[in-house]
Amino acid sequence: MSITVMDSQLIFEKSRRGRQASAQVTAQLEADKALADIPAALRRRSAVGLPEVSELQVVRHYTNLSAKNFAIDKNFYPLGSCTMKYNPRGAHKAASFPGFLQRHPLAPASHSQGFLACMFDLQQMLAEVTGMRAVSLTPMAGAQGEFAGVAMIRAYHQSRGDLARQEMLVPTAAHGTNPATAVMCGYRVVEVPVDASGDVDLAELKAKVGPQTAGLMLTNPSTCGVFERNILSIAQVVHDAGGLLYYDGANLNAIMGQARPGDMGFDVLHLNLHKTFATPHGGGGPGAGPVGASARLAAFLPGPCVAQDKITGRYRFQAALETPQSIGRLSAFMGNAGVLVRAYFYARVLGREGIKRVGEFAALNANYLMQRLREAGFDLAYPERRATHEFIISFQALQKKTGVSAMDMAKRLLDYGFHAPTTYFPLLIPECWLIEPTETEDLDTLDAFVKALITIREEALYNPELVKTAPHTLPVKRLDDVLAAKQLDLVWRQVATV
Amino acid sequence: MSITVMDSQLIFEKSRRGRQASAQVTAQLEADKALADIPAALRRRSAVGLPEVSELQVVRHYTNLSAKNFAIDKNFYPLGSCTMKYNPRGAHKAASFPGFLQRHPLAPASHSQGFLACMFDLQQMLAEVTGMRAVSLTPMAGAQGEFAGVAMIRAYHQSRGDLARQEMLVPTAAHGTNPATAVMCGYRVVEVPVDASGDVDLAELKAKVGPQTAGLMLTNPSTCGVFERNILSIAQVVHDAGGLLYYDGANLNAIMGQARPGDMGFDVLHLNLHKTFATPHGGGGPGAGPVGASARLAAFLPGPCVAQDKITGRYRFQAALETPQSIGRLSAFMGNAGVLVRAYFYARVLGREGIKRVGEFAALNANYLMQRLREAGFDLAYPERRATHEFIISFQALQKKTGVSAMDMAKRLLDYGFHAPTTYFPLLIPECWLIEPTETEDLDTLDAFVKALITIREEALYNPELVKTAPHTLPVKRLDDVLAAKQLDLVWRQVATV
Amino acid sequence: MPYIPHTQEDTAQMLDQLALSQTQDLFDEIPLSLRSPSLQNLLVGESEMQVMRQMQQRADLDRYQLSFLGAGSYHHHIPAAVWDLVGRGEFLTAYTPYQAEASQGTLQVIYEYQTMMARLTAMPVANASLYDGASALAEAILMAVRANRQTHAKNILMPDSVHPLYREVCQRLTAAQDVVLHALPFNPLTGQIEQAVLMQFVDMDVAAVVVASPNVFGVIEEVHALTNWAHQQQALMIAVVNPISLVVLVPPGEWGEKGADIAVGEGQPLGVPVASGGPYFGFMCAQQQWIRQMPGRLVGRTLDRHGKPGFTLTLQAREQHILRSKATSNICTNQGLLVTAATVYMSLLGPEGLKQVALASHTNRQQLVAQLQTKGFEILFSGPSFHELVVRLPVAVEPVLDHLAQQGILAGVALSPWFEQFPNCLLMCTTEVHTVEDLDQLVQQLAQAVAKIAAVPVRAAELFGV
Amino acid sequence: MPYIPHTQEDTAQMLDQLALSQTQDLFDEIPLSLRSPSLQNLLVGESEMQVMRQMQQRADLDRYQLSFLGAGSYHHHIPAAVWDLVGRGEFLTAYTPYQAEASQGTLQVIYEYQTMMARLTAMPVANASLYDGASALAEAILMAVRANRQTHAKNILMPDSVHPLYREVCQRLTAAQDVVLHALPFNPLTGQIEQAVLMQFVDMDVAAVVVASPNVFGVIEEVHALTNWAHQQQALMIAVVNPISLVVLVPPGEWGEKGADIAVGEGQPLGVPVASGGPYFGFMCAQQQWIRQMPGRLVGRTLDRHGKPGFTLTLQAREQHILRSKATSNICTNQGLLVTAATVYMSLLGPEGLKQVALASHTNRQQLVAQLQTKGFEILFSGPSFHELVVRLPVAVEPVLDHLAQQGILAGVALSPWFEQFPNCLLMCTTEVHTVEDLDQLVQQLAQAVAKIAAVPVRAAELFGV
Ligand SMILES: Cc1ncc(COP(=O)(O)O)c(C=O)c1O
Ligand SMILES: Cc1ncc(COP(=O)(O)O)c(C=O)c1O
Repeated sequence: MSITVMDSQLIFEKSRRGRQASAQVTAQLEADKALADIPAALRRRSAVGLPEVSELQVVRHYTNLSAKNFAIDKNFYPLGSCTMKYNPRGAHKAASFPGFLQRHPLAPASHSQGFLACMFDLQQMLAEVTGMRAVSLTPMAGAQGEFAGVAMIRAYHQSRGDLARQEMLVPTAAHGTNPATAVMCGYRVVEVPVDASGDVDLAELKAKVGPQTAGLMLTNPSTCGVFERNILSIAQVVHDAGGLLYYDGANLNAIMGQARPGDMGFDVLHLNLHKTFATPHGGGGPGAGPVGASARLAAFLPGPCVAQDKITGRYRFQAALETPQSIGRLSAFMGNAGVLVRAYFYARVLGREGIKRVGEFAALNANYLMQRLREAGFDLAYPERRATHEFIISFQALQKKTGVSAMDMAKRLLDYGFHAPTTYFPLLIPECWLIEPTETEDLDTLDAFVKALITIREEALYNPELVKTAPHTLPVKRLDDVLAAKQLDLVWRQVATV
Repeated sequence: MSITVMDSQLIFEKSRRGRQASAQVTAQLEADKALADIPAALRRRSAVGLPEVSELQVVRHYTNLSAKNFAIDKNFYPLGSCTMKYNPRGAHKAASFPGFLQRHPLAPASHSQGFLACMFDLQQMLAEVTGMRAVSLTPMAGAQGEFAGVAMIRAYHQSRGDLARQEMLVPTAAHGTNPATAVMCGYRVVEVPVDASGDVDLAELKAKVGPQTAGLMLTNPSTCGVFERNILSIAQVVHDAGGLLYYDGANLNAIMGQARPGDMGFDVLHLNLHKTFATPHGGGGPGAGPVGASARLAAFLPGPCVAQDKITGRYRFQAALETPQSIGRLSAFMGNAGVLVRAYFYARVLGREGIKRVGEFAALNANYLMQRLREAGFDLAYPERRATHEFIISFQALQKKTGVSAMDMAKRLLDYGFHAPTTYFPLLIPECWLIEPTETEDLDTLDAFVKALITIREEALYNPELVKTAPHTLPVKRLDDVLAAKQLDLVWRQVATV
Repeated sequence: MPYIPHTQEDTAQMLDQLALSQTQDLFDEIPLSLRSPSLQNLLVGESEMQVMRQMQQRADLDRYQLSFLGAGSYHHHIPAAVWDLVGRGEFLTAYTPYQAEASQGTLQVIYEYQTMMARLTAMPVANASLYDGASALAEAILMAVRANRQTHAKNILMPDSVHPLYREVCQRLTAAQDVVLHALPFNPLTGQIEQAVLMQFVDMDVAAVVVASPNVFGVIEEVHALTNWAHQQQALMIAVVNPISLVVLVPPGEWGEKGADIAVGEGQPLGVPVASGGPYFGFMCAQQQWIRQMPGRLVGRTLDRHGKPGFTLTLQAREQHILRSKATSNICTNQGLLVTAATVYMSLLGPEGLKQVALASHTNRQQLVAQLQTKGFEILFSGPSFHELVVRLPVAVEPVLDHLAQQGILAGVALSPWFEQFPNCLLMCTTEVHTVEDLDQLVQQLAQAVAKIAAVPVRAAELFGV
Repeated sequence: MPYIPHTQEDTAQMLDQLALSQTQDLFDEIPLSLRSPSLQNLLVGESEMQVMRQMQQRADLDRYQLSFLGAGSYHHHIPAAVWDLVGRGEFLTAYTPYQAEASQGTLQVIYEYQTMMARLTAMPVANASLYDGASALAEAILMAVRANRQTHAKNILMPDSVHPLYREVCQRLTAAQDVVLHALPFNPLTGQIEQAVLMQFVDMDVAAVVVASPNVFGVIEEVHALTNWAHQQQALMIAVVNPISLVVLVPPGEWGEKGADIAVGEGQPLGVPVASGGPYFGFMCAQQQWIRQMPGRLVGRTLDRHGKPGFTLTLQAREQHILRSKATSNICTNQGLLVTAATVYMSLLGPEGLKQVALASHTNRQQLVAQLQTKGFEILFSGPSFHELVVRLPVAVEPVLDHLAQQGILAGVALSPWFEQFPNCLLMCTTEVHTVEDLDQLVQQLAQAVAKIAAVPVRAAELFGV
């Protein structure tokens, strides 16, 4: 890091009253004149307090800020459950074609055929990939996809007058969005434990399922990094009890092209396109969480969906009249359209064979990495299991011996230029890392990662302080999270000047 | 800097036989079949030896490499004579419109009106800004602009049968391209000294000028960072002797909108659009060096130039027949068109008032910075003169006292996040820096720069080793230039594998 | 193998390490019956070049010359620098900033964003984004229900003048939690909420009152009176606002005597292209006291081991990954990149630039209203308005829109699918991107189209059909 | 003040420091008569939004549907990643890497580029770029004249089959240094250099022989024989090559027994858009022994104080800023950014991707030739060719081109302005971007246009005029 003076300022601290990026000032109107038709009481009198900076200051500030991020474009980023694979620049460019960027969401069908054609094709492709009857693209992330799916389950039971089903089963290892979603949809959450080998405890499941069961939300492969081997039995148990099966598709990358949730008996699912379909995460979104449904749930899909007129070949949004059982709309327009366009590009470039290879090589990379780490003496959470696209290692033994925690190890890894795997998730494995290399990383990178881990373990054994106080080479040292929550500082408080 | 393993590899070292960025492979043809119509002896048999890497590897490699650069977008970059001002992103975007990017240089006029209109307007605008009769946009950088201008001077004398003029006068402080260009144009270079206050030595000039003089190449403001006060006398001396006056416009930023070379008596000039008109330098180009000519030289301008049909309003390239005296063509097509489009954008956004402000605020920033440094006790090369858009300080005294050279100071400045000013140029001031802040930098940045310089001077006085061994915070430490020239390694030598 | 770097030797070496003979063996824990689906309905993969060309051709189908569409998504000029910066790989391809030390770029951006939004709305705190304006409103309603300890009832007053698509989304997202949305009619002359109707709700336990201003017609509501009334009723006030309007209109934090409790809205106008409706972002600001009920991520400033300031996600104990079924919301991935765009946009525009955008948008509306009236068209709603307007045509809207679309002009949104009571009405929007010539062209073409349709009213749809 | 950050207070404070009352005083060393020109012919400045819209409209005027133009500038697919990377501010807004430690990004890119170009041409060294292909050839000629110690004469053999625009540039750039370019005719049947004519030059002191292969007609020359002949004559061989062709054609380093001495060419096909002719870049490779005569920048690998490898500009003693009037060239700013694009492009394509580009371009040519012949058109030149072809029409070329242009098809370049001896001839180019349908459409439209023009030969120009 250079000894720069202005390096850690906020954009507000670079502000100076009366400065502006003048090329961006598009008019020279007088407020009082222009707003004469608006009563004074409804007009703003207070200062707005936005920064007053030049265009160069903005460009320099945010360019320099960006340099403080790790990112796929710079670093190996094996964040478990997040599928940080390469985000094709071609997809970004295609989604940025002016025709797509400038299309207004309420544009008439006459000026929407290009966009709608892509969306129609994407619906079909995702249905084929997942083995579902129909797909709605509209949910804006995984969690909203879950909401749509669970709401569809609810709507289905209600449509049959089956109002007693008030419980949603969720495995203990599930991602937090699953129980949170079930509650948002009005369900009571009943947790199902996972057994020692990472599978759902079938006996427990049988004990908990019943006429009160609306359904089961399952991630498969699970967040334990293993494939749910009893899936067919599980499906049967739940279905026999009249419940429905929800598939959390966040981990689809592990099996994409190799096995399909629809074939496993799932009734409804969501996909995380910002994982499996390589759309960029953007430092926290946007995502896209399309939902797919089996034949019995297809009618309940959220809208709008795109239909093609068989005769003219023209595309249009389905009208509400055509989909009376739909759970309706989850966003003002049709969700994160630009993310969908990117996913469409990706799916088209991959095609049938490419889609199959995703799961194949995601699994190969994860299993190879797991095996290398096993051989290097790291503790696997499920040593007897295959890795899927990810796997878990635990630092519990190391922690007991040296006091160096999984978090310390993660922070130290940053010094080596690798992003840390997911830490402390799933919660049931103590001091764990969930490691997901993805299929787009090469062998040399995996080997370099193993080498770094071995080195850091040496450091933990012989110089634990070094690891406990890591990172040492980043723009900031270890940050105080407790202080952040205690002395809440969410908004910079300096009196606004304009 | 992180402890990354793959950080300093060449792209070749990441290569692996048989790997490819498959999405970029556009066909699956067999060479032997496809090339059957080409005799074997004319076909390539040897390996090509390009790197075999994945798309992610490429993106990551070049993203990480880019981070090792200083750039205007990240750093204050007061490189004298280089006018490192903000490069508007709007210009970049406008030049990247598909209509411009996809226009082929030999496209018919029917599909060129948009581009030609911009070029025509730019010709007019540059003529107005410089006070010249006409402008040709085609030279591809400053040096080629100089070539064009000097070739025009030669063509002019030749057209008059005035063949005795074989000498080009060049001040000692001139940029190296001036004498080099004169030689390329077939002239003998005669140097004219600069006096103690930075002006051309008028007596010496008078002594050297004569019937053998083809012309004088002058930069004004000169590379000494001062305005040539005797410019009108100089022009008269040269003109009286039958010579012509060439204006090196690399320093036009200092006076843009405030004074015009055409009004000073210059007969021909070039502009550096990649300086004065804010087009990006790209780590060493592309530039654009349009030439402007007074009435008597206009006929000699290089082609192609754009003309507008008065009746239809349509634009076209002038035909060779229309410009029989033109010195002809300097590039296959019309030079660095994309740079010209960017400059056009810039000129349009600035407009008349904006153009005037360029010189005004470039001078204000330079003079302010010079004054601050003067007050802080730094040695100015021309303390009694106004700065123009740049000025010179010398570290000779410091160097004598501490052994710390201007280069050491420059290297240490890098550690502070500022790019170094131009060092050791012009050669006539020992241990000098030529400092050009440009008009797009704000006061806080200038003040921070002064502060850094003061600190570094302290370091030089009290810890000279620290400065002599700088930089310390960049991806590499001080590099060995002598070794580079002695053990020439221009091409990575590892046997190609494919 | 697109985007997969493995050579055959790599694969062989890796399988070797695993003592496997083929990659298929990696899937031996999956029941055999499930393995290797045919995927026959997928096309064969194509190169970037091929797919890009096809998509370029498709995208070109959707281009037009002029658009006056608004209704929740607005055409503003986006400075070129915005997406050049936002598109940098460091912002684009980072995950949610869980590892704070390796994410200071994104985290500082969000902190700056939170500050900007708080200042723009004059509210004390802002979160790091929700999906879009509509879902942000739904989350605000759920938050208000949680926050309002004065009542256990889940009654929400939801004016009809709130964007109908927002109302639909709120209905969808809140119904399962037993929230009841009570409609509030608007005055058909002013386009504002009919305050007299509020009397009906004086005795109801109301958790929150929603007010959108400008509302779906572009009409500015009587925000002070409405806010004061809500607070008298012990109800929370939820403001739905257009961020661009806030540089000229009274911000939610200054509504009534105490200010709105929660302010939400669609962030799209702040540097995000209209792009078929997304990705956009929903913003949410609130009074300090409600912060622990806020959904979504929050970034806080803290110190590192050496006492240097830095940024980190904070108050995560509200979120699904910690609280699970007790979380304030299920939201996880949100709209980080769009927030980055908004932050850069607001920095570039600054207070003056943003004000000029608002003033020009508004002035163009005045201009358009005047021109339409000159041509004899009726403008609905007398309430003060911001940058949108409703015009009544003497003929059906659809054929007129079709006719104009054929000239490349997208003139507005037909109102009757949302408001049956307003047939023949068109919702139009002006912004700073429109020039005098654009308005002239629109009005002229509109008048011509109306004249044509009026002349052949019967078969109009066929004549100018889609 | 566009792009100027000063507030009024800033300006006042700065003037204060300078003890001046107004900025105009800063110019008091400039003679009064010269100060403050009116610049009345300049327009008033406009905002980014306004200028961008006008430029967008202008750019749209130049769009077309299909292009088969080549002749020195080629339509290839450029992977999206190329300009996303090259457009990063760190590459875009850096200067020439004078401060090596602060420019390792650019320097390593150039070192990698030099390596790639050396490998592609099979030559030992490459420089960091020249302006474009044409000026690179001119520089190569001047370099050969300096390098060839066997003769003081400045005679260069310059085939007529070299691109006529290149010949013009060479003439212009070398004439003042007394270089004489002697024309070498080509065989009108094969399109290749007429080797018999070489006999005429056996007794001349020839400094260098230029050979372009593929030449301007796309025809591949007999490079081995020509190179051996040149070397027998103690002349240097200057190869002018299309970089894409080098993955399938014998590279200059392997021409004849000793290889070419200097290889130059236009780098545009390697990731640079056609963009009205520039910025492109000229590349230059040479045998090791000529390196000190090379113009332009060179990057070398060296070590830092700690022994770590790094990169720096080297052999600067050849350049104008050191040697001044004795420099190898006046070139200073060159085409760094385009070289960056080429480096990224070559990395992305790799040997296989690049080979497929060449093969598809070539196969499309074969396809087009066959289709044109089927329609009865005559193809000129029997020599083996790469991705360009010359077809003779039964009618004048210009009205046919105009007619096709009206359909959005830019079919090729008329040959007669360059080669009077070939009236009615069209130079066409195919690359990997063309599909079977594109070729079909071209041939069909071409045949139709020719038929039309043939039917009304006289007033054709008026009928289909510009
Ligand atoms: C297993 C699992 N389910 C659901 C989600 C939620 O997806 P999103 O963040 O897109 O809402 C995630 C992602 O974090 C996940 O890993
Ligand atoms: C004074 C002066 N003249 C001429 C030049 C040459 O310009 P270019 O590098 O564009 O060839 C420069 C730039 O370095 C310069 O500073």
